[in-house]
Amino acid sequence: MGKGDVAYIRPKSIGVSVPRREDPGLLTGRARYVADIVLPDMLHAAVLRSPIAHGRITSIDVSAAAAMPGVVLVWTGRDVRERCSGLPATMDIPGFVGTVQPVLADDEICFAGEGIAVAVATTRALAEDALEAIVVIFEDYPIVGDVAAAKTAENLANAKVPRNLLYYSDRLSDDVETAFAQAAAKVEGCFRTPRVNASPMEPRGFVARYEWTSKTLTCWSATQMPNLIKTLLAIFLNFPEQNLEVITPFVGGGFGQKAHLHTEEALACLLSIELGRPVSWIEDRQENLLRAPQAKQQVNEMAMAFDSEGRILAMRDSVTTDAGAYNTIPWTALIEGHSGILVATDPYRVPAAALESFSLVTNKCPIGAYRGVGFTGPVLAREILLDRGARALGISPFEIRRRNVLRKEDFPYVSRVGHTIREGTFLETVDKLEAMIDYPAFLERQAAARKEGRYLGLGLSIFSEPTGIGTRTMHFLDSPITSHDTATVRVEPTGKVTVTTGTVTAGQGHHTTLAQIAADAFGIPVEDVTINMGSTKHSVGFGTVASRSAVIGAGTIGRASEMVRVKIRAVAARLLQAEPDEIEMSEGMVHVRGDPGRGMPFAQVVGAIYFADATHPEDFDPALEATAAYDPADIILANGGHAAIVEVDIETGLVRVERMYAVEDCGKMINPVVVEGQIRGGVAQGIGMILLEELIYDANGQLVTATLQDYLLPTADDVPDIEIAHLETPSDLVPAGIKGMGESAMISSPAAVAGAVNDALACLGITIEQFPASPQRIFDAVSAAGKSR
Amino acid sequence: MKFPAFAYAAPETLDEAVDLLADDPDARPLAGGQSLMPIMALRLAAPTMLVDLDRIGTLKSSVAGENSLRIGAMVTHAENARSLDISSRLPLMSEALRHVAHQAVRNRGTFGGSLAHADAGAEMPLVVAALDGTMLLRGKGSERAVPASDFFLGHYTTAIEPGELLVAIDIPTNDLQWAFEEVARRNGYLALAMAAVGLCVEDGRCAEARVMLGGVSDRPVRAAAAEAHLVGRAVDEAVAREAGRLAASGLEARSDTNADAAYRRSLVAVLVRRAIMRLSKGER
Amino acid sequence: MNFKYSFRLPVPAERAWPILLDLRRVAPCMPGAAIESGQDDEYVGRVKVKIGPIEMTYRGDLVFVERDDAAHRLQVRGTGREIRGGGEAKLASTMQVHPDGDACEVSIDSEYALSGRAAQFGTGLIDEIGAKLMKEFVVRLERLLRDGEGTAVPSATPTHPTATPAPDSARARASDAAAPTAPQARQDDNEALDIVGLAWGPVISRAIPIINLLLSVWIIIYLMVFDR
Amino acid sequence: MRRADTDGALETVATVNGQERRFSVMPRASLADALREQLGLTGVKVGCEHGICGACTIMVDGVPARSCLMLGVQAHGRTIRTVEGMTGDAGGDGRTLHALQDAFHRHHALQCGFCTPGMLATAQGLLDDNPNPTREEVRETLSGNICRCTGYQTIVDAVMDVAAARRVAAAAADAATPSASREASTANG
Repeated sequence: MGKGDVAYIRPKSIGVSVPRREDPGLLTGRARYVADIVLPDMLHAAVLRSPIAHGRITSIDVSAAAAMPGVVLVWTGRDVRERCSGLPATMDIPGFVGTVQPVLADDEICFAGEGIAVAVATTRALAEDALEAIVVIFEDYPIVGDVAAAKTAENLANAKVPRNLLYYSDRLSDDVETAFAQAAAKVEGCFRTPRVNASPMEPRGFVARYEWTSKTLTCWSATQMPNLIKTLLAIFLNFPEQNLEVITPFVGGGFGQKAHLHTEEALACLLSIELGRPVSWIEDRQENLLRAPQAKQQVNEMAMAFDSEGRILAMRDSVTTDAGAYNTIPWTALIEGHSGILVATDPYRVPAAALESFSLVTNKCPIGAYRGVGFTGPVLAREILLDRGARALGISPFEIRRRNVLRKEDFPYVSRVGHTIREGTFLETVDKLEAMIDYPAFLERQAAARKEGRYLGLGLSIFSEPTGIGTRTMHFLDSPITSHDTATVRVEPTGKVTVTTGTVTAGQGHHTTLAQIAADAFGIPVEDVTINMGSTKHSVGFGTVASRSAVIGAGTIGRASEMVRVKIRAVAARLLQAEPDEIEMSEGMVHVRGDPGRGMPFAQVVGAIYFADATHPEDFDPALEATAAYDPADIILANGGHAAIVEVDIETGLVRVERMYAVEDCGKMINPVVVEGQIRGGVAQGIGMILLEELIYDANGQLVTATLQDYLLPTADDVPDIEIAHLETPSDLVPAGIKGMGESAMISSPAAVAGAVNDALACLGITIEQFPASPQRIFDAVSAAGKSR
Repeated sequence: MKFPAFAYAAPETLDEAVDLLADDPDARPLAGGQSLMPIMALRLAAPTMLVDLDRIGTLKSSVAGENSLRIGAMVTHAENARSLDISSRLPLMSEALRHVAHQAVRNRGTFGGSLAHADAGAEMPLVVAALDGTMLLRGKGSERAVPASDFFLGHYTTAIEPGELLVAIDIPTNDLQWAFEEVARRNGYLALAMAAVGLCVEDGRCAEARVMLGGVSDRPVRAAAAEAHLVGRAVDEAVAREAGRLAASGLEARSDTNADAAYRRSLVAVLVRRAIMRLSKGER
Repeated sequence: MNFKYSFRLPVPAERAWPILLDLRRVAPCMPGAAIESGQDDEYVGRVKVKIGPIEMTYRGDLVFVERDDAAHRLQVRGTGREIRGGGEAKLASTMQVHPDGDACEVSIDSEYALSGRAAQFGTGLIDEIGAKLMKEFVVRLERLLRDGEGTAVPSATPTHPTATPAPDSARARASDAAAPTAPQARQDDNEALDIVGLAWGPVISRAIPIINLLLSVWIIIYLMVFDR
Repeated sequence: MRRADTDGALETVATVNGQERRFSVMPRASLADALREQLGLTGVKVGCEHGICGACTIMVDGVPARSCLMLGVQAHGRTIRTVEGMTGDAGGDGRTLHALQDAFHRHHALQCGFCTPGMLATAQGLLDDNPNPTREEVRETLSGNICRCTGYQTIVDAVMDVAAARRVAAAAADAATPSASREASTANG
């Protein structure tokens, strides 16, 4: 059996909105997050963060700090360097420049916020006091503040990166010029997505406890990838992996930011090993804004050519990623713009495309994963250009999409970059959105509002989302990472089922949704299943990232369950005088197919296997426990679309999102309410990214939006009600036809909101291509258009 | 982001509080703490002692006089928002209070604390400036009254001298009709620009006008030219627009990453016009 | 942030230049600054910054880049480091006196930058304050130079903020405020600062401390460079 | 006068979740940290420590307050209710979800759960203040609490649901005995 095999699961509780079993603990404050972990003798670490964006430490004096009350240890980069030479991140493809993040910088400092010293004390407050007593003198280097400066390579942002270029790719270079020459309509733009912070409500955190007697290192981490960081810590700290455990308590949101190995995590381990006491590092909000992986900053210079019917003739996209000072682990800078261009043409028929990507270093915090990473920028550029094409050709934004989306007859369709699209409901999505919005009614409303000097706009976005990311997808994205996950399924003597999985949860509800999958695998009630997760001592896995846990959960649990079901069928066949392949399980019974009367309770068959030797066939292995791996055989593509209606007050520059619409096709839904929760949360983040959120660095490389007073996260006032419709196109690569969907709204809803702002202002001849569309930017655009009153 | 270390005292009387502040120049009064605490969490402020005013009853009482209200410095925004005296006699303040932060902050944040902190983007300084309020200051063996026009001196900077406490605010009632307009990045946040406009219209003409601006300078700013333009005129769209233009023209507006000076000036013109039009239409 | 300012003096450059170089009288223009140590062209100074509750103390290294008595040009560079926490305030400044018959024009061109928590606070609020007060500082410097001996008595009448603070009104305020009294740099300049401040009346007394943040380094340069 | 030096702890007595609690706390400790560390009430979530995110919102003397912007020593003589006390509110048995908690559960109004304790306190403050809110009023009040997971809609649904249930209960109680309405509405939360 191969890791891509698909076990049969008949949906029963799959598809039902089962209320989440993890809620009571969360609702009563009884659930424990990493900051709630208290261990005997535990110490607290605080990291001194560089105030300068680029330079070098000429002298650092920690003597005063080390002498302060409650302070146990103060380390600089030099102390750490002896123990760990840093966290290397590279990608095994030609031309890629890897980088090494120092755990604490002891030579070149490449961004403001980079750690340069750490104080460990009996309380966090005392540790912070100690940081203030550390005297550092810096030598400044010239600052590379943005990709424009980086491209000139007059100065280097990171001495280890020649020409500031981590990677360049002209992955696809069709001849598009001919198409553009013949085009009936050409549209182009330079679209800038903001540098943002995923901002989980719980900042990062890590507790390390080294026990010298057993040489074991036990870690508690607010992470999405416990197994990955366990292995990487073992390698980078040269620590025996079998003695290293990473425990994941409840996690207060991740969204990709917690899907990395962070320098502070390695640091906490080193400190605990050094001191022989538990060390807790709990990030505060300002650290999170300064140092947690940032995201999304791309420049997409995109152009599209259409024939007179509005059909796409060609697309050109040159994407530049502002990667910050280093590659993050494990994703590297490729995760942003470069992976973005690889799906830039989906889900449309694009006969010719020229796609290139630049990944450049600057003196800013490194970028990493954040929900929809890479895809958001190109999708935004593409969808705004489609709207412009529609305006240029005088057809509706729905119609131009209808004329270009892939249709049933196109499947399987191989995109110009070689992505095989097996199925999808792209056309149905366009129709559905148009019906939900009642487009004619909107046009009337829009016209009426204009007469009153009010500016309404409609924006659309159609997307496809590679989900259940595994080896195939990562290779397709030019990131040759091989991965697999496992689950262990055990049927207990009383017929209850225990599942242990390598995935973890940061609010996605796996305790409930994975139980629904396992329940259906054995045809038993969901209450009879318990999911164990959160320790690397159990299963292995790549982590909860990239819309993969539903797919991976179903794949692994399905395959492990099948190994156990074989034994149940064998015994049941004897007891029911039937052939094993006639036996099936449903409604808590094990019975002959098509004859529920000829069967016995699931618990009875299981009990017989445990306790009644006479029921066993020859050479029967009664172990009702199996561990299986799963790695999807190919990219599992979900699809859908978003629409936004906004009103722009051109006098104040304020934008109000009136309503949002989402159509989602993630195959068979496990738990519809959970699916809708993922959509709504992602849409809120999309609104934030397009209207509010922006990490602003000044000319001096200083982050000037270092508090939540200045970094504006969307609130209940900024996010409207969201109307959701579902389509279900099952995948044949995943048990029960399940697909992933966690990122869809952050891939596509920003494009819809951005398109709506542009639509509202189009009548004034205004285009907005830099985001967020802040009141200041809208004011500037309106003034420039001379329409200001 | 833990607070730096400080000593703490919670006096029961005003005299005790003033003595504590007089004894230690680096001690700071603690009112609602909704502005001071964040600055301390960022370690931009490290007072040697916090003098908690929360137990001093006299600072928490308000008195309605014949022609004015005296509001205790430690009365919370939430209490003022519920006050019938304020809603009936200082409608401008009631309207502005709806823009002050969020419920949990209004429950702790105090009127006096907001004035003493003097954030350029805060609503209450504009309100007392617009209504010609008077700050009553108490020092060790000294008492003085400072009119709003002399009280706000710049960012976080007021006429309160070291060792002095703001104990109460006198706000005279008036016969103007008031409207308050604000633009912030979002509800409950500090204003990018705000306007408080008071008009008295007699037989169709504006007999008296008051136009005060906030968030655009480092302190509340009076738009005298706009006021002059309104007086004597029948208020219509054109007059309102011109008043807005005059309020903005020549205004030395602040500039930060949220809003540059030109944008703030343009907001002033819009907000003043909108406030005037609301009043002319009799909208509340 | 860049700051340029120039003003005319009714005296020839030859008379203005030495006054400009006389730190005994220039020093009080920069309340809050104190020299800790130094010699030749390397000095260390300290400055206390106060903006309402916000308080930061910087320690400054100062380097004399160029002093051209013939051209009446002076270039200095300095760095002030936060005493608690790692923030920095950097400044590079060029001051020149241009002869113009029996009058002269003094021009000041400064580039300053902040790092650390001050820079990270309030979307550039500190820069805004810095620019505002840079203006008031040079107004005071201009006043000092104009009054030659600097004997002017501080105005007793506190001035009030005007409706819309315009440059001229700011200047007027500063002029009312007149020159500081303390001719000698005290042991603790921060103390001196308050005395000066009070003499200046509410407006300036509240404003003064803020000046320090960005101007301290600038003035300490005077104290350094010419104390030889 | 209550007074403590920089490094001197202050004996503090407060009614916390219905019980008198004595604890000794340094002046510099925020109320959030004091409740978490001195009393082990880790349901109080620390999200930003500068008063914006609202995760640390608790009930102080019956109204919502940011516990990161108060001091532990300021708890003295006050009545404090954290999320841990919610199931025991108004005669709750301590093992049954409060009406708001139950509504959050039924409406999927939480995902990671980190903002939830603060959301619940703010929602309770809102309903105590305004038993009959519009969706817009709920959104405006909740806008002082940031949630990064849910998109807020289901939180608004949950709060509206409880408000409606209380009106029904109150009406029923009115029908029974006119005076019982107050107990009825508090008994629901």
